[in-house]
Amino acid sequence: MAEITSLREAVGALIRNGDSVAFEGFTHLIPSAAGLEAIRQGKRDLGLIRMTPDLIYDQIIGMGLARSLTFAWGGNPGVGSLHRLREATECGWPRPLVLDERSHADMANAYAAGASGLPFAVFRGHIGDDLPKVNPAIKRVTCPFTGEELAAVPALNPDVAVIHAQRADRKGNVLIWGILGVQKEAVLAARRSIVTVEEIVDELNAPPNACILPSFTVGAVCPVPHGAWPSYAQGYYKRDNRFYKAWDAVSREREVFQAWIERHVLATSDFAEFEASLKAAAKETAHV
Amino acid sequence: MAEITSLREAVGALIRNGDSVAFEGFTHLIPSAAGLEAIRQGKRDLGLIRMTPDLIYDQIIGMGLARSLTFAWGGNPGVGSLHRLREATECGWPRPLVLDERSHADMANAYAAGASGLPFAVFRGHIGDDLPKVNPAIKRVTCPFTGEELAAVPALNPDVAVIHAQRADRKGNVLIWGILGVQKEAVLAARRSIVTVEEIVDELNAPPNACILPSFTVGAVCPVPHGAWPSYAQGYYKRDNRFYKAWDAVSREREVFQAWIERHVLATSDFAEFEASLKAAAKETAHV
Amino acid sequence: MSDPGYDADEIMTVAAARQLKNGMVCFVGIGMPSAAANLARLSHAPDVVLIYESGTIGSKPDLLPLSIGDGELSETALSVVSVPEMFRYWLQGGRIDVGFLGAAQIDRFANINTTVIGDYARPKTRLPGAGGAPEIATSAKEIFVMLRMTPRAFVAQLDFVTSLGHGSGGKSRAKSGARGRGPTRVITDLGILEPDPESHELRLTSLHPGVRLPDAEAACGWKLARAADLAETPAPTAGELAALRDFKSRTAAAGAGRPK
Amino acid sequence: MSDPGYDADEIMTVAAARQLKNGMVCFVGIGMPSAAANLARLSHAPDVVLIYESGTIGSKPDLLPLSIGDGELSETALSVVSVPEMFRYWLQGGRIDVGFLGAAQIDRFANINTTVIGDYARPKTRLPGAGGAPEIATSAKEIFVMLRMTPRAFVAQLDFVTSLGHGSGGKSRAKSGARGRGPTRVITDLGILEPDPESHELRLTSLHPGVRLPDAEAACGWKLARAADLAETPAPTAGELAALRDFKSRTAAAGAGRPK
Repeated sequence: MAEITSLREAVGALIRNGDSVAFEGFTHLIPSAAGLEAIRQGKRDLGLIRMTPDLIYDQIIGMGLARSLTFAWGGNPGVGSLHRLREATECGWPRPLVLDERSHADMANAYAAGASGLPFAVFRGHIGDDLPKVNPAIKRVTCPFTGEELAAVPALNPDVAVIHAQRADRKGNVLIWGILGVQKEAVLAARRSIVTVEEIVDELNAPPNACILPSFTVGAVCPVPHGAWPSYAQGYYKRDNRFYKAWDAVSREREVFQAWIERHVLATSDFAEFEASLKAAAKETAHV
Repeated sequence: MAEITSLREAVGALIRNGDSVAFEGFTHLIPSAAGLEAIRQGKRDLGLIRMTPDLIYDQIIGMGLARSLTFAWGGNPGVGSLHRLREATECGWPRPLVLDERSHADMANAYAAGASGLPFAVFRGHIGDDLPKVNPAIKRVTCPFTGEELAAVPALNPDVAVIHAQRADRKGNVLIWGILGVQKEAVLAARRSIVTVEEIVDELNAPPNACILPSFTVGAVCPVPHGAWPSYAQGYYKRDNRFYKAWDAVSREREVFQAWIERHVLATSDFAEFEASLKAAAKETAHV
Repeated sequence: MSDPGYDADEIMTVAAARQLKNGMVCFVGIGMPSAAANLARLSHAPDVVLIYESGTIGSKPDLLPLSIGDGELSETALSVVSVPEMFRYWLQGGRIDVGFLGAAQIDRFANINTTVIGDYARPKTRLPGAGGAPEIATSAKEIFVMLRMTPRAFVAQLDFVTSLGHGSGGKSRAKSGARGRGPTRVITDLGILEPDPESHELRLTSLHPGVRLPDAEAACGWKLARAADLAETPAPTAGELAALRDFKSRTAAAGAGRPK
Repeated sequence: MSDPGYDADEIMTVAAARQLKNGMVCFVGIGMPSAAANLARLSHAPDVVLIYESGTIGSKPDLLPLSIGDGELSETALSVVSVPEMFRYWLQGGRIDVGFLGAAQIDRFANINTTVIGDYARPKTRLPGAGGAPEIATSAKEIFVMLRMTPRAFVAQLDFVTSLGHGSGGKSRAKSGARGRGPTRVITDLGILEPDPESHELRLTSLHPGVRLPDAEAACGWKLARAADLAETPAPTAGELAALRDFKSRTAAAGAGRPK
């Protein structure tokens, strides 16, 4: 059964230094607040996993808290590069980052295999591309009926999955709707899990066949309104495209980035204070 | 794009003698009207596929229209045997039936593989059971990472999938809710498909993340209200448990069964007439 | 023996229901297990999570379903998933505490047959088949089996192994690659059997009130072993019987029930 | 050359949009392909089915999405499925007529690089990576690629093959096990390239109005072949331009747009 706790407690109890952690989200419902809390608590040597690393991974990597990255597409969608990720891979700063690079099909299948209790995933992929040359985890299996060769990758079973969802009820049953990504699979594949939610409600009022994570599949449920910002939560708030664009300037230089993290993340005690700190900074700029 | 046609036209055009056909449904939404229409049109030498064959397969098999049955559980749930299926397997009457016998996990994975364009499915199954001894289609593959042996079965790709759903819109997009079974997978795995629906509506009004078969994945959509009877359609009508119990007596003797099919199926021209015929018979009985 | 105030099916159902602990995640097989699992939910285990292979998770039916896919299961569920997802993410995913199965035949190592009586190619009796049982039996953390005890059901040699129990006994299940502990309880109308921790042969561990040991021995097709500390099953309480009968009469009144 | 009344990105988008036929099922990659695919939907191909790898099927965005997972895509979709389902049932399932991709580098056989410039272990420039492209490229019935033509993009030798095009030419793709016909069009700001039916080397088949052949040759890192019947791309119509600009200005007004 899921425990309903504060995000601070959940990150403190469930993420350990050295863990493989999947903060999953596919443009929608990115667990930003949880990522920042992991930075705040200085969780380190993390083996990060995510199909589409974006700002929160740029932040964790830029702070030198990650040892490796399993991923398929790392960018600021529609804006450009993730500068901290680039500096880690191009210059090894602040520390070298081991890449375990995949494709979306590959990782989606690997998470599904992990959720399914299978040791590996089979899919028709990695045909003629160079990823198998740089990633020894990508192998091939032969169909015992047709003789066809298919791609095989190990199941993904993170130590911890961290996601954001719209709602949970008081028992800890979680409801997600809209773009679902691989969040359900990530939680079911992981050994431990944290779900931040927009709100806790008496009744989920889920439509038939909705995407639900029953309480018994979840570790901790933490109410963090707005916790997916600057990404969005369908039914609650829209994507803050302005911040995604602004991140480009914040993250481009090491010092600017570090000062930003110091001021807004490390000097604040939770996500509400972080948001207040950003607002205060925006006001200052406007006054100049 | 799906064509919206009568069930008679759809069965006539899309099911061919000798086809492998999956009339799928899992207690809920069993495509009864379509099964009866196939009998009415005398479609023969069918390779029937279904996880849980029930009354409609008892009827098709009892009429000698099936050459084989791929299945996992063949019974009248909560009532007892399917007598026509038993007579075909125990006595070869009215013709021998080749069995391709599986488990639910096996067939569910095989349909999913078929829908996924994979030649085979891998799952952790058939451990210590005798099914692989009587079914050579069940093989084993070795995980290239752990060395573990897992079950492998060929993908299921029926020539035709036939299902019943609650609703379609005028473009032929189909909405299903409640117990979903493997119907979506069966349609996506099949070369051709027929979907009978309770009603055609202007707007599906589907909730987010509902189970939808877009028009471009469906062959024919046929409005047949009540077309899943005696099974049920959530939101429309309940399961007619009385008829399931009554079927036991109808199907027990060859002659009673054949007379029933003659009178109610072969002598009627569509599902509405079939229902009227049953009602008339019930009235007679009541008057005796 | 005087009328105990309940019948053999009732104590079987009550004894089976008691095996489920509150909060357990239970994969409910077709038939009698569904009555027992729901009785547990309606009595001592309100937070048991009932999962049916039709895809319903957390069903709380008010009426006893006739099938594993009744509307009652879907409409009262926390979540309804597709059947492929059920078998992959939920059963194979290792999320099931107890798989609750029925059977036509069982042997001394709790292997189960629901496929055929007689030869597979020319069966004397064709049974419904495997359904979900083979993978339930090898994926859930433990298995409860529920069936009436008769010499035709408790046989020395199965005609067909539909679902693995403890194989040929000893370490054979552990070596098979199956997950979970396999059958830990066989609940019958006469008593309860559990496997010996070493040999994994079923032993009678509890007799229902009023049942004599020779009755059970006579109903078993092999020489039935018994535990040194053979117990008597506590009689159904008034509360248990009331909950069970209430459930069944609601079902009968609705015309939706499973015939006895 | 006089002002034609549109810019190079506009004719590229219009030329790309025209390649999509009404009713086609199109898997839309991130970036410029999304603008072109939506322009097709808003002009000549209202029934084109746009699928985004975030799981949205039949999206009809009123604004140009900044990412492939904007709320606009989900809220206007016929159906939204999980990402594993998208890649299994929809892409790998063989249901996609056209995969529409962008690229950082392309070679003469339309192989694509979006991974690194320079050495993989010590890249000069780390690019975002593969995303969905490798399996889109080998699963869709055909592939359209869209990128601006420069010598840094059109290179004789890719630094990394992220997604298979026609491999080393000739029958190499056919022998690879990849499904579909591979890249059939490369739409650029200068013109359109298509593979030779035999050698599968890209040939310039159409030049946009006002672009001279030497411009295209100079923008290509290999000796660019051209079709015998080299055509001129018809200029964007007033209707096409209006639809595109309307879409972009709606997007800008909403503050949601993709920066140019």
